[in-house]
Amino acid sequence: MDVLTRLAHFFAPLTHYVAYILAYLFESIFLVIFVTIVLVFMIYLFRKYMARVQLRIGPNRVGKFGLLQLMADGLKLAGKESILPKGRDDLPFRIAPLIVFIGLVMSFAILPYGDFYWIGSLTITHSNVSVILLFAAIAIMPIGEILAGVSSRNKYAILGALRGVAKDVSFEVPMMISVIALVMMASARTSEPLNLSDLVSSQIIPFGIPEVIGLLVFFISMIARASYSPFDMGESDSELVSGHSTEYSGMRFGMFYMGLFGSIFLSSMMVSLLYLGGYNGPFSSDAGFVYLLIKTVVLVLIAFTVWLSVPRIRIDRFVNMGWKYLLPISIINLIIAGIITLGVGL
Amino acid sequence: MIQEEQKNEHREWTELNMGPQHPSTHGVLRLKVKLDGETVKEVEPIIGYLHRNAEKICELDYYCDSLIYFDRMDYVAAMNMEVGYLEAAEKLLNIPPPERAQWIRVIMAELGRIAAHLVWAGAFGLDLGMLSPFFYCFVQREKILRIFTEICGSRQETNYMSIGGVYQDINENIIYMIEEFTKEFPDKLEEIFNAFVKNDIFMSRNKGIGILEPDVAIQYAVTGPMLRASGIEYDVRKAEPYLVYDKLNFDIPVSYKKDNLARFLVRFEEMRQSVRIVKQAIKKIPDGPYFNPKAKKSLMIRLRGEGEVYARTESPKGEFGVYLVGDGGVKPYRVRVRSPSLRNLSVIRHLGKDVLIADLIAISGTIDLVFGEVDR
Amino acid sequence: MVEVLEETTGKDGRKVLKVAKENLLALLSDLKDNGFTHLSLITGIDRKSKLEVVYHLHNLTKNEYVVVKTETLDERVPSATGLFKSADWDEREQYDLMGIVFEGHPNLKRLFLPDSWVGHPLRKNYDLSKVQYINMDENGDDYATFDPGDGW
Amino acid sequence: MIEVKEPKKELPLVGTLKAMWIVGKHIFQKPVTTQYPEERKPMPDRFRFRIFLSLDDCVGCTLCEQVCPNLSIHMNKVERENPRNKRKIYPDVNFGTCTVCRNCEEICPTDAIYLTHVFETSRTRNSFTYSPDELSLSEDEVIK
Repeated sequence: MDVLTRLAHFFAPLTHYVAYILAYLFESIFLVIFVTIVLVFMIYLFRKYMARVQLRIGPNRVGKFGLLQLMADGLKLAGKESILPKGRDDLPFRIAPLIVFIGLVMSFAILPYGDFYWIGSLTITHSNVSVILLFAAIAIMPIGEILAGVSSRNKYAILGALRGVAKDVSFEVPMMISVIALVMMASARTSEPLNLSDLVSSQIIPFGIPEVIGLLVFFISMIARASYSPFDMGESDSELVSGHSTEYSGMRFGMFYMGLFGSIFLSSMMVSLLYLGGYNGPFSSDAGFVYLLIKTVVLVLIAFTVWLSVPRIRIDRFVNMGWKYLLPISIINLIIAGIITLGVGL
Repeated sequence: MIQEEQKNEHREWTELNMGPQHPSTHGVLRLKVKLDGETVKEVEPIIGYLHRNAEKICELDYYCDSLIYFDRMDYVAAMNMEVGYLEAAEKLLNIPPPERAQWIRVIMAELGRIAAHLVWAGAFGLDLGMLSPFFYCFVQREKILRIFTEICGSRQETNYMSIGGVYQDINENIIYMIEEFTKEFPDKLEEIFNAFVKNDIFMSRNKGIGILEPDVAIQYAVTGPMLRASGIEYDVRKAEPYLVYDKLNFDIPVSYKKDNLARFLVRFEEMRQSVRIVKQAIKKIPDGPYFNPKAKKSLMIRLRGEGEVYARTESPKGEFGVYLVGDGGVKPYRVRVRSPSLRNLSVIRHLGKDVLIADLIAISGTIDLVFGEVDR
Repeated sequence: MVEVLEETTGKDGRKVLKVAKENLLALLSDLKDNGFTHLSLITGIDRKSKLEVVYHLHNLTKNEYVVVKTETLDERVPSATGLFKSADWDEREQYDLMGIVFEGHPNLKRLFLPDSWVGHPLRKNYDLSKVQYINMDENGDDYATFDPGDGW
Repeated sequence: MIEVKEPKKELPLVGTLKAMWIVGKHIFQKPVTTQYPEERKPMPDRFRFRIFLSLDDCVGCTLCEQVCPNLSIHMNKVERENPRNKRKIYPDVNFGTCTVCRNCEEICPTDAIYLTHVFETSRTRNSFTYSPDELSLSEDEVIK
C-alpha cells in the first residue's frame, strides 16, 4: 500500500479516472510541500552548522532558535524587486530559475523513499527504468544555469556558464560509469536492476563497502553536481561575483539559492540510496524512511564540512582531474564490480 | 563596423571590469582585465576610489593632529602607522621618546603586525573559497584588539601614541593580558596554519603560482613580506633599526621559492617571530617615564619643526616611509607618505599576465592590500 | 662623473645630493649602476617660486641610502621610468597631486583623481573652497565637475 | 635570517581530511559572539566615547577648537554667569565627524572637557551637533 493507492481509495466514490487524477494531484502537492520543507530545513541547518563551526550562534532572533528566520528571509526575497537587466534575452532569463526549480522537484519525484510505519511506501514513481529517469532529471538543472548565464548578457555570467559546462562534461562520464557498476552488481540479485527501488533493496551489504572507489567517485561527482565548494567554479563568489546568477535578484535569485541547497540534499540522498543501503536498516523495515533521512543528514553534514573548509579548485585542474583521474578510476571500479558480480555473486 | 573590428588585432579579448564592488578586491580595487577565454592577458589596476589626500590634510593640521590620519591609512595596523609617523615627527621636532615609551611602542607595533597578518590570512582564505579559517583568524585578532581597548580605549583606530611618548602607561593588568595572549596564541596559530596548508587544494592553488623574480621585485620597489618571499633578505627592522629593535633577538623569514605559497609562509613565520619579540619585550620593559616632558601636553599644538626628515619603518605591508618637511611653523610644510601597498600593487601588472582568473585573485590576495593606505 | 651641485647630510643622517635637472637622469643611472636599484619614493615639494623633486634611492645589498634633489622652474622634469619601473606610478601620483610634468613618461595620466579634475591639490595655491563632484559615465569611468549633477 | 620551509607533503586526500577535521571540531567549542543588547561584556576602564563638558570649569580658551583634527568643535556664545569665562564662549561638538581621538581632553588646561564610557548615542542625521548645554548633562542623565 503506498500513498497513491491510499489516496485513490479515498477518492474511490468518484469514478476511477477522476480518483486517480485527484490522487496524482494531491501527491504532487505533497511532494512540493516535502521539497519546501527539505529546503527550509537545509538552509536552516546550513546556517546553524556554519555558524557553530565558525564560532558564531547563527539565526536566533526570529522565532524560537531562529526557526522562523527562513520565513522572514523568504518574505523579504519575495517582497524585493526582481531587477531585469537591460540587455537580457527576455524569455530564457525569466524561465531559467524555473527550470532549475522544476528539475529539482522532478528529481525528488523519482527517488524511492521506503516505508514509513502506517503510511506505507512513500515512493511516488514506479518505473522499470527509474535510474535512467533520475539521471535525466538531474541533468535538467544545469540547463537552467547555462540559460541563466547566457541570457543575462553579463560577462561574469557567461564565464560562469562556460565554466559550468566544462565542469558538467568532465564529471558526468565518471559518475555514470560508477552507476553502471552499481547496476551490474544489482543485476546479480534482481531482475530489474534499472529500477531504483529494486536496486536499493538488493543491497544486503551496502554497495559502498565493495565499491569504495565508486563511492568516492560518485561523492565527488555529486559535490560537483550540487556545485558547492570546492567545485563551485561556476558561481565562485570571489572570482565571478556570483557566476550565472549574478544578474538575478528577488525571488528569481531565491530559486537558484533553493536549487543549490535542494541539490545538496538530493545528492546526499542519492549517495545514501545507491551506496549506503538507503532505506535498508538493521531493525524494522517500517522505519525505512527514517533510516534514509538519518543517512542523508549525516552525509549533508559531511558535505557542509567540505564546503566550509576546502578552498575552490581551479577549473583547469578540475577538468584534468575529471578526465585523467576520475575516469580511469571509475573504469577500474567497473572492472572490479564485474569481477565481484561474476565471481562472488554478492 | 566589421572592418573596424578586424583591424583590431586583439578583437577576441574580452574586457572585464573587476571592482570596485567585487567580492575579492579588498575594498575598492578596480582591475581592468583583458581576457582570452579564462586566461588573463592584461591587467590594469585603477585606484583612487578611497583617495582622501591625507598628505594635504596633514599639511593643514598641527603636528600632533596628523596622527589620526595615519591611523586611518593602514586601518588594520594603526599602531604601526603611528610608529612610522612619530619616527619622522620626533626627529623633526627633536623630542625623542623615553626608553619605556620605546619598548611599549615595540610591543604595540608587533601586536599590530600580528593583527594585520591575521586579517590578511583570513581574507586570503576567503579569496580562495575557504569560509571558516577567516573566523578563526578574526577571533584571535579580536583578542589583540581587546588588549588595545584595555590600553587606550579604542579598538582599531587607536591614536595611542603621541609625540614624545605614549598617551597612557601600561599597567600590571595589561602586561598580564599580553602575557596570557602570547602563551596561548602560538597553538592557535598552528591550528590556523594547519587548516590552510594541510589542504591539497590550497597547496595546488598556491604552489608555483605568481612567481615574482627578485630583480623584478626591486624594479617595482616591492618591499616587505613580498620582497622577502622573493629571496631578498631585507627588513628595515634589521637594516636600519629604529626604536629598540636592535636590542631584541628575532629572525627575518626568507623564502627562495618566490611564489604565492612562499608569501603565505613568510607572513605566518613573521607572526611567530612577532610573538617572540613581544615575549622578550614584555620582560625587558624598563621603568621610568612614558612621556617626554619636553612635549608638554598643553603645548602640543605649539611644537615647531624645521628641516627635512625621512623615517622608514617596517609596517606589516612593507617599508612605510614618512618624509616630513618643516618650515619652522606649527604645521608641516610637506608630508609625503611612502605607502608599501601601492608599490606592491603596481607589480600586479607584471604578475597578472598569462594567468587564469582564479590565479589573478589568488595573486592579488597575497599582495595584502589595504586601500586606506594605497589611496591615502 | 656627473656634476653634483651640493652634497650635504640631512637632519636624519642621510646623504643628500643636489643636482641640476639636466644631469638628473645621468646621476640616477650612475647610482643605479652602483647598486642603488631600489627607487623608494619620488616626492614633489611646492616651494612656491619653484618645484623641488626628491628621489629616495636605496642600495639593498650594501644597505645604503641616498637622497637626490633637483629643482625646476617650469614644472618639467625628465622621467625616470626608463631606469626604474617603480617610477611609473610615483611620477603619475606626483603629476596628479603636484602637477609636475615628467617628460618622457609613457602614460602620464592622473593616478588617483579622475582625468577631468581641475587643479593639483598639493600645490600651495590650490583653492580648497571650490568643491568638485565626481560622477560616473556610461563606461564606468569617473569624471569630475563643478556641477553637482543628479546624484547630489 | 631563517628560510621558511614548505610544510611536509601529506598524502592526497588525507591532508584535506585533516584540515576538514580541524574545521569540523570547532563545532564542540563555545561560540565567541555575544548577543549585544542582552549580554554586555564589561567595558575596559579606559574605553572612551561621549564627550562631556563641565560648564563651570570651562574658561573659553579655544584650545580644544584648535586641536581638533576634524574641526568638530566650534565655540559658541552661551549667556551664562561664569567669572572664569569672561568671553562666555563654550564648545559644541559635532559627533558626526568626531573620531574620538581624545586630543581635546588631553589639551584642556582645566579638565573641563572629558570623555566617558557612554557610547550609545545614536541620533538622527540633523542632530549630531551637541550644544554646550547637552554636553554638560551628567552621565546618568544621558543614559536615561
